Amino acid sequence: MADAIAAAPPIVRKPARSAAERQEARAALVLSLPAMVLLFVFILLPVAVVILFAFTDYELGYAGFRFVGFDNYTELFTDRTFRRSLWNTAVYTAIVAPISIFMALGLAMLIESENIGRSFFRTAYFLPVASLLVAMATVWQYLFHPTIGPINALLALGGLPRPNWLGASTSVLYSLSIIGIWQSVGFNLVLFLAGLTAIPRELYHAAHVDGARSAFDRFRLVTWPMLGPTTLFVTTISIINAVKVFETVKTLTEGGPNKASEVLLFTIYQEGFVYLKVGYASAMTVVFLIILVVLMFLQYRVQDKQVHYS
Amino acid sequence: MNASAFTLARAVRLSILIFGAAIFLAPYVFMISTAGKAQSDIFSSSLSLIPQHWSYIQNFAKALTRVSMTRLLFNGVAVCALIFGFQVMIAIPCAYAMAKLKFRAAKLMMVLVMLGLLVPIHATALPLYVAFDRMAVLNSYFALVAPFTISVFGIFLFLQFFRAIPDDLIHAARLDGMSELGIIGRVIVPNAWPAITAFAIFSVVAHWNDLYWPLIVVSNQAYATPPLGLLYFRAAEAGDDYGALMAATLIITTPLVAAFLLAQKRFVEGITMTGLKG
Amino acid sequence: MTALSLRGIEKSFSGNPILKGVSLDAGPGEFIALVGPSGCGKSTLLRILAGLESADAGEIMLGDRDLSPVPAADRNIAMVFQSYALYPHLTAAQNIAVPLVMRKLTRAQRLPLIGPLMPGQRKAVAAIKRDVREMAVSLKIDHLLDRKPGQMSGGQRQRVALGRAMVRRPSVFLMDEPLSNLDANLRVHARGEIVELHRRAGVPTLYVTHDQAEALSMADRVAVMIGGSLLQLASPQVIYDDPANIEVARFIGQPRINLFPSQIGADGTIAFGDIRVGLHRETVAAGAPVTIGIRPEFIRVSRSGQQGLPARIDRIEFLGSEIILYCRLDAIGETVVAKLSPTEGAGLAAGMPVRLEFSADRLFVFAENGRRLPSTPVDTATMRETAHG
Amino acid sequence: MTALSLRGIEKSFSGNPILKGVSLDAGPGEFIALVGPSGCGKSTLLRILAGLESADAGEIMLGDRDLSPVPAADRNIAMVFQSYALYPHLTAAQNIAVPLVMRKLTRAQRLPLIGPLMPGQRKAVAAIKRDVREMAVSLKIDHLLDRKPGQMSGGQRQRVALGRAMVRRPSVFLMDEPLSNLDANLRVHARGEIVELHRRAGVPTLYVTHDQAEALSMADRVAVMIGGSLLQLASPQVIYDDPANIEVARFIGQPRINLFPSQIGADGTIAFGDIRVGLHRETVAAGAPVTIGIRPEFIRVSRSGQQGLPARIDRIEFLGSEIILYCRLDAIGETVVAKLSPTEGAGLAAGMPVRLEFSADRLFVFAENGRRLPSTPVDTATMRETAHG
Amino acid sequence: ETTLTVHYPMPGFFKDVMDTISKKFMEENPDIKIQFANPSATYEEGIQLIMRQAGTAEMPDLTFIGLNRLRMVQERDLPVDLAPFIAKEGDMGKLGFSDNILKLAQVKGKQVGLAFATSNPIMYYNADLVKAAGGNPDVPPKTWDEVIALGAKIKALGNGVEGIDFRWQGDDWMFSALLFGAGGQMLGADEKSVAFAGPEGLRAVETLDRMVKQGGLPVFTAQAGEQAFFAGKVGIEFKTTGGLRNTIKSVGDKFDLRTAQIPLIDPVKGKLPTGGNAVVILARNAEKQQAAWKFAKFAAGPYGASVVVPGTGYVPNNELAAKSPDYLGNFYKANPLFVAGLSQMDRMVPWYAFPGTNGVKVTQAIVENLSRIVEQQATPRQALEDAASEVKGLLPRS
Ligand SMILES: Nc1ncnc2c1ncn2[C@@H]1O[C@H](COP(=O)(O)OP(=O)(O)OP(=O)(O)O)[C@@H](O)[C@H]1O
Ligand SMILES: Nc1ncnc2c1ncn2[C@@H]1O[C@H](COP(=O)(O)OP(=O)(O)OP(=O)(O)O)[C@@H](O)[C@H]1O
Ligand SMILES: O=P(O)(O)OC[C@H](O)CO
Ligand SMILES: [Mg+2]
Ligand SMILES: [Mg+2]
Repeated sequence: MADAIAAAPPIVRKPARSAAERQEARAALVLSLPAMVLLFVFILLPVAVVILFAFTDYELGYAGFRFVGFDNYTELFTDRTFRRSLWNTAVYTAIVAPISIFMALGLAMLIESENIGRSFFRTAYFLPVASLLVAMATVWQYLFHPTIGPINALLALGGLPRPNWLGASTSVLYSLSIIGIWQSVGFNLVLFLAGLTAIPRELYHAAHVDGARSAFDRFRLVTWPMLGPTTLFVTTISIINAVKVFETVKTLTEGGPNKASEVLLFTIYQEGFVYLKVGYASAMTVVFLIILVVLMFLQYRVQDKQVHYS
Repeated sequence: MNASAFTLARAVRLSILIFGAAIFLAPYVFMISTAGKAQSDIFSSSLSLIPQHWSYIQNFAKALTRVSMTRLLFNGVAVCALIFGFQVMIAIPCAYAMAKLKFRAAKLMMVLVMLGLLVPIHATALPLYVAFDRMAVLNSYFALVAPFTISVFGIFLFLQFFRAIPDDLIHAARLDGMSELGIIGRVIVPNAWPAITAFAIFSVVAHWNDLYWPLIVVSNQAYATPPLGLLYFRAAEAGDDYGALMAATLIITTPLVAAFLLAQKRFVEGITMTGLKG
Repeated sequence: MTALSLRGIEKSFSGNPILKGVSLDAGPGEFIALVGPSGCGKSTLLRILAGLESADAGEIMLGDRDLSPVPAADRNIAMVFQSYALYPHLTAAQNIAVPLVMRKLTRAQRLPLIGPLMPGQRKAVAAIKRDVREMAVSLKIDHLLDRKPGQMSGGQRQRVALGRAMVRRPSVFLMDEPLSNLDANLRVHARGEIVELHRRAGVPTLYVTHDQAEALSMADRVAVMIGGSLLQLASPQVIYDDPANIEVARFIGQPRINLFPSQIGADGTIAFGDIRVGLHRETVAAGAPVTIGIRPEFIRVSRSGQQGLPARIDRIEFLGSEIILYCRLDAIGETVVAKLSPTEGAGLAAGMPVRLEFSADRLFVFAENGRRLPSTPVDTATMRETAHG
Repeated sequence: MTALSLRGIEKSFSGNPILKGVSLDAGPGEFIALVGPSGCGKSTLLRILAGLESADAGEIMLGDRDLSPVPAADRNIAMVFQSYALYPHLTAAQNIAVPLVMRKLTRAQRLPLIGPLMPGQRKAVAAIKRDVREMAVSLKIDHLLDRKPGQMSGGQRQRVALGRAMVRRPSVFLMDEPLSNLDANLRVHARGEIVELHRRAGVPTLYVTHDQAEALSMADRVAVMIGGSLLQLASPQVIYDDPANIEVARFIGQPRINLFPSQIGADGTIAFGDIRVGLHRETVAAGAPVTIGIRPEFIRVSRSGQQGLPARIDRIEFLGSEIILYCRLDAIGETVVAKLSPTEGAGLAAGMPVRLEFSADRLFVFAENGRRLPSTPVDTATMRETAHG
Repeated sequence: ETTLTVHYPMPGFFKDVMDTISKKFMEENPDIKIQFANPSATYEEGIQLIMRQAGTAEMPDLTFIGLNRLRMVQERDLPVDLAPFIAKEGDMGKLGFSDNILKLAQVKGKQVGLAFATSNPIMYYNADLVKAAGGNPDVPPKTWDEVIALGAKIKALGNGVEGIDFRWQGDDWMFSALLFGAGGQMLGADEKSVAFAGPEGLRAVETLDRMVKQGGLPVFTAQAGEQAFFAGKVGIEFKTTGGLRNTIKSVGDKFDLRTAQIPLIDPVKGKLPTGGNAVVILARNAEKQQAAWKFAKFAAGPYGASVVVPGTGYVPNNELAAKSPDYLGNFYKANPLFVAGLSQMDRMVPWYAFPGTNGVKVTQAIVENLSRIVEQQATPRQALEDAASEVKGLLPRS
């Protein structure tokens, strides 16, 4: 018996793992430290302040404030504007995010499979991203003008009805969505173009040989799955950007008419900076963040499971 | 494989692209045409793209002389360069660690990054403004740059791209004696050029065009960025003179378009993972 | 059952000519092994054939159909890539199934959600599954079917790549070193499977390999490509025993053929040691330099005796079932490599003096430009007599 | 000059044990070939050694330094990856230079613009360039130095990967099938270069290969790994001529060893045809089933004569310098594979009746659990006499 | 030497004006230096900026605040009380500051600023369209009925021409023009009850409703309406006289632009809201306050007014400036378009500023309900009642 024990291989411990892994973890922490410190200072800390504000009646311009517990939150529940704003934001996002993603993907594929005018097309679709909205808002104002606007002029030529794009509460959200799509397609396009370069050519060759005759087959077989990480990124960012829509609303419609284009960030801005009720706006911000964090995290987790990395 | 042959599919493809481009460019046609119009020319009932009174010279002269364009462009370049430099220096190592190294905090960091993505600058502007005021750093490049040195967008973007780089490549680099920073500089970055270029484009465009934050922290014209300048210009000189406004917009947008034209070549010469078998 | 024929295929990369007019005919159901030094353009040729790369010149015919304008996906060619080119996001089973799915299911049946609702889809999918499994079993990867390429060893990936090509019934098979990462036993097994499949399918097959045993044992004909040209295309036996060219002789045969410089004697024969060969049907000037070649397995080594050339053993290499001897000829200082069976090699050691006997009827003679000069042994005894006489 | 030692390395992937306690010692400057069937864990073992993967259990020592806590970058191990893992953005020259640049230049000297201004940088860079070129020349890729991996053939890439590992002076060499994509001549050449380098460097080397000739000819010792365990670690001669195990015998040797079921006779010997072997130092019950093995090269084939077992030729495989015969034994119907030299094989054809003679002293006997049972031939004449007597 | 930091909104209107005034001021007061902070685009953004900067080193010494937002600033106790300065000055009337004018910038009796630019709503019209529609451009409509009838005729011209643009968007100012014009009030005297939902209010919203139904008032965004008018596609436009200069520039010679008084629903009791802004002193240090007062007085004084009026279209906030030929006496003769605003000065009453912290929200609620009328989604009565109950809920409770 004793012999058997003595003969047993002497090593069963596993120092290899912990030591090497500790080393790796340390390197990882060092590499991410600057980012995390800045993230803390410039994002988390201010957010903490916002959370704190949400429990006060702080108003801009007043020196002091009172803690009011959850009053701001209870008020929020009955706030018609906030609910309207949530709904509008959801509708806007539901239109802009998917269309801008698929349009960008389609355009990216078309541009890449075309060998003339690539630079031109890339630039043409990207231009809206590079443009200053303050100026472009004016342009859109004009394009969408119900009487002197070129869009309606064209529609009139075709004998079609001429909507009151930004003026009517029935159409304003869709008009803003059109501008939103116009703005974000180029953005997503650039990301997809970058993503496409990482796909090994060999896989397309294999797909050809395997009989993927149509471009669509090759897309299904190679491009789409290999673009997974990019698509996940684009989806996440598109949703976030759509939810954060603000500037077009601010410059073009001020949330109107009759709250028809009231969106979350605009409402928060309005409450905080126009009505100056920082405490209440903070509570809105907190709710806004909670909803989004939950949503995004679910989206990310679900989609990430289906994505193939390297 | 015969991409140059003119087929029906190609005709369809080209027409879609051209049609789409026409729509996307329509606002610019209007913009360029407006930049050449006198104020009384702009809003008229006739759909004329050709200015009636040719006012390009006046409008551009106005845009170039009434605000200090060189100063604005210099500030824009300086601010964007500083922001971009810091962002990549800080985001790339972090994204690399999250994508390719095993450590426990990675999950938590992912949550923080997602949270960071969601927080709009509008929400944090006030506390940051107050803090910057207390530190007496308003009206400085520091105030313009500091809050953007961390780009959660960048971290997330790089994270997604780095994850596609084969592990074997990193393993080979380790065996060749590279430190983790060496791997980032010599292996990750060269193989993620398209992503970095895309990020560069976004970062530069976003901060070149940012109006919200400069408006808050800058009240001294010496630190004004191009859009802020444009705003003063519009406010001060143009009012509702859209012609001059469009001229100014063209002036500050052109550098971006030029930069994009240069950068987008990076997408053509994309990296393909041909060094590996299997 | 159609034949494949390549005519004058040319290709250069950025000005470097890689293929310099390759022509080749493969009969219906013929198995051709394509061998050649690394970088000579074998993969390029296969890729051109598959339609993945376009040739600068030349013509590819399958039966009497010109393949040049046919896109790769429609050529119905199965190919094993040297780099495998597996779809990293698909499991082994899915990888193998791809060509079947692409060809056996209609476009509608392939759609993600609607597909399964299409008539006949279930049956077709079940049939594909069965085929994939059968294929996997025959390549011994059936336990890996649910793994993705990233979770497999090199050899396992290679077998998946092979399975993906073999599962189909194409009109041409192209295989680019499909067994390079397999161990010997598995390789023999896979060889058998490939030959079997090829026999059943009866389509022209081009098989690139660096393993000469593979090339010689599997192929109906072997094509030797060196420096962008096809130097010889013949049956294994002919390639080995009757090389057209010094380059072919040097390339085929392991260990490499022994080559010695020599020249044509005044009497038109060539002497090497105590043997002498004459040329037929050749008019080569006396004194012209030639090269003599003899393969290592045709050298007999004896420890004593008077026959053969004296030499000294430099080094002995043990290869299990055979032994390689490196000897230095006492007379001319050249190194000679001989291959012996373990039995023959028993008792030999480095440094030992030996005598090397060459079989005169196995001697090759090559002209200065590398062309093989057909030769026959000349009875030395007779020769000597005539000389004396 | 330090020895490498692995103790009880274990590793599983998602619950599947892949390495089941591998222990191995490589002396300073020892060259060990690691062979085993595809998927047995060879690459995994190398990766653990290199520090790229962590073992679940076990210990790695280099000299008396425990490598476990040392990160991969500091282990100073050179490795050729099975997948090459070349940097796709660097030229061949740059790829090969990387390990030198990393080790020979200071951090400052490596900086892009400032680097060249640093003292000594130019000289160091020139030295590196020289080393890289030398390496490239020896691997015959000097004409490719400015190409990126994407513009090279498979074999060329593999040589760059090999060059990158060989250009350094590491404390351990790990090579994972570094020559699998090279043609025979180049392979022999590269083999020579590796052996030469190894001799000069004098560091422990682990070399994974599927080419048995490579393993047997290059290695000081061969490690046979099957099913996650190291079955035998011994010199090539011993591995081949004295396998410890039926699995080792079956794995090593090409064509594969012939195995026949048998059993121990009442007299404790084992009979096979007209030969008979006895066991030493073994107590195996009479009647116990055993397996008899004989390698193909130890079977003599005669067309006539009375010696040996009658058989019929099934199939003949031509491999150039040798001929493989597949025969069926008339008596038991088993297939026997024999390996002949071309001379011996001349005149044989499928369908011919032949007689097969087995060398009794080359017979292996394996117990039911696979363990080799040392045996000696028993003179059948004597036996018969005693039996009769 | 003292340096004053001055902040002002809407530089499109005021940049030139401010530059001219400050230049002149510095010439007259070499010991004081004026330096401008970045101007804000709108009144609201200006207030935001001030609120944010309150108490920080960035806070300007002077700012210009919309008249209806003075109350909000005062509630945060930001403006310096000007009463002591006025007391020291003695007779403000001498400088052209009548009591009426001083009152415009008082909150609950406290003098928080000096009105700088004042405006009232006027009618702009396109004489060419009026003529085409069969009207007489020299006799502009005097009552809302006439306006509506004329609008209908203009609309009937077709070709995308609209009858009326009424700038109801943005704030409650133009609603006030209708309400006050009918003799109505926003809130009761106690500031706790809503008064605009009475009969005057009803007539006001009904007038708007009729403009939509009969007068050819389409749903326009603020800019769209203005742009359409510039383009000659709208017959009659109602908006502040402050936009006159800009309108003249944008119209150019496309058509014959005219202005006239805005009709009053009740010509007798009817009043009009005063738009515009007041200069407010924020400086905390006495020396600066002294200098700031000098500047405020100068800017709001006759010289200032004589610069503001021609440059913008605002009406003079200073009686001296309006009458004295040294300042604007001759200007109006030469520029008849500017006369409409001037001629309504006697009807100007303060733009009502709502009490409590929800002031801005209240105006927003009113605008939203107006939009329901313009979009014809609610009857005038219904919209008015909803507005009343919403506003009631937003008023301070105690
Ligand atoms: N990430 C992984 N997840 C699960 N199983 C894995 C993973 N990586 C490797 N394996 C399995 O581990 C076993 C050993 O793999 P390894 O690559 O070490 O084999 P190998 O001996 O090098 O084979 P080959 O000769 O084919 O290269 C294989 O069966 C493989 O399928
Ligand atoms: N994209 C390219 N650009 C330039 N040269 C190339 C390119 N692709 C291949 N080559 C060159 O063409 C030659 C032929 O390549 P190919 O891959 O056909 O060789 P191969 O015969 O398959 O070699 P191996 O046996 O090593 O796989 C090689 O010398 C290679 O360097
Ligand atoms: O522009 P003002 O100063 O005349 O104010 C008028 C209101 O803002 C119009 O809604
Ligand atoms: Mg190849
Ligand atoms: Mg392996």
